[in-house]
Amino acid sequence: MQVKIALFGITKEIIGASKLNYQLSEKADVNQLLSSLKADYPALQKLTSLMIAVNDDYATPEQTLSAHDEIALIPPVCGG
Amino acid sequence: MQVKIALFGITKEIIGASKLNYQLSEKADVNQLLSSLKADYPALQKLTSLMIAVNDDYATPEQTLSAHDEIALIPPVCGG
Amino acid sequence: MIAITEEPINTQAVIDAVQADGAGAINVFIGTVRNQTQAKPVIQLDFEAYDSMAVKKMQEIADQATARWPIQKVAIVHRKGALQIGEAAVVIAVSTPHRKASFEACEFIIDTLKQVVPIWKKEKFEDGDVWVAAHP
Amino acid sequence: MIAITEEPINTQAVIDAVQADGAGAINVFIGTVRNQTQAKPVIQLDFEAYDSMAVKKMQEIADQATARWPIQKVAIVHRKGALQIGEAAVVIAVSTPHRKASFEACEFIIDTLKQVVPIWKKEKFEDGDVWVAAHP
Repeated sequence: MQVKIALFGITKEIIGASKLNYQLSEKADVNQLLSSLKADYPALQKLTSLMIAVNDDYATPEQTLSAHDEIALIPPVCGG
Repeated sequence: MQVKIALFGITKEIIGASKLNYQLSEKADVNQLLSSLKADYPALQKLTSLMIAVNDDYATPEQTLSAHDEIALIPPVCGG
Repeated sequence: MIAITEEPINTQAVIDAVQADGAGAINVFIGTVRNQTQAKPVIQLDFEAYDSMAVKKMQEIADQATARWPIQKVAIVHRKGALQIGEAAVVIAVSTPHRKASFEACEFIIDTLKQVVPIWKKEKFEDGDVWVAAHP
Repeated sequence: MIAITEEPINTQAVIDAVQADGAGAINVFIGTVRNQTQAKPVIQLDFEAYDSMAVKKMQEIADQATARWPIQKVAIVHRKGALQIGEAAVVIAVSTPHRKASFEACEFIIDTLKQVVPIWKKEKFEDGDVWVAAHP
């Protein structure tokens, strides 16, 4: 399946876009997505942390993804 | 000696004035002033606390008073 | 800015007074007039101050806080006179490089102010007036 | 009032949003842009936000605080875009019946906001840019 991933902050610079169309096996989970992205974009491995948000919530590593999900890559946050 | 005492809050109501001219023995201290006032105005005895300020500072009980001091009676404060 | 005023307090002006380029945090405390005390409706509050001593004590508290925390600037303005429900009786603003100190210093200032600054509060109820904290 | 905005934050409007007749205390936290980070001069800060999720998380934090303290009203406004030294990045206001809860709740909100709300900060120095906290 193909998912759309929103990119912010340093991940936008690492990947070079604010939206990424990304190919994943059917029923891939969050862990698989992170591993795959870190393999494709090794600079992601150097970040202090890297989370996945699904539909405006932090996702658990085992959470299964679907093509309709609103997925975002969340590098270390730093508001305030 | 005669001292002038500024009155605030409930002490102003108890004594019925905002300034009191009060007769004290020479070199009377803060303790003597308080005892004397509490004898003359028994309602002062019922307050949670009663302090004397001399020249814009809280005075110690043993502090000696003079006729030139700016003296104030300080009932329980409650700002903020 | 350390002051006693009879006018409504301009909160923004108090905050502006602590602006500093080295500040990353500003904490502001506003003490407002509540509509009740122990479930009894309050109509109005009257604040009375011993102005000269109150300003001196507020300055001392500001100095104590500045000695204890890395404060950039501090402002304390207390109102006196008749206040309606919702109006600000006191506004305190503290700027510091980092946030934790701003909270600690601001709380220290209001806690100490309530203990030592010669200001008195009379609550007006429908059935009479009470000088707050005067009696045990 | 829970919002992400690109305009300068109107602090007074945020404070007004938490006015409540039952409130005796309002605590306000303002996070401002400092002129330095670890003694290195900062020229400008850029804030980026994942708006929809940021607003959702800020609302959750407000709800958590309201469950834990007797909050009358709470407001959180975070700015995004380019900010100059001294400008406010975030303004949080909390009103409570008594003061202690206002300090505790406001500090909880800013501490939690910094941990979970998807907002990113890029510091611009004379010799380049750094995404804050991105790298160990």
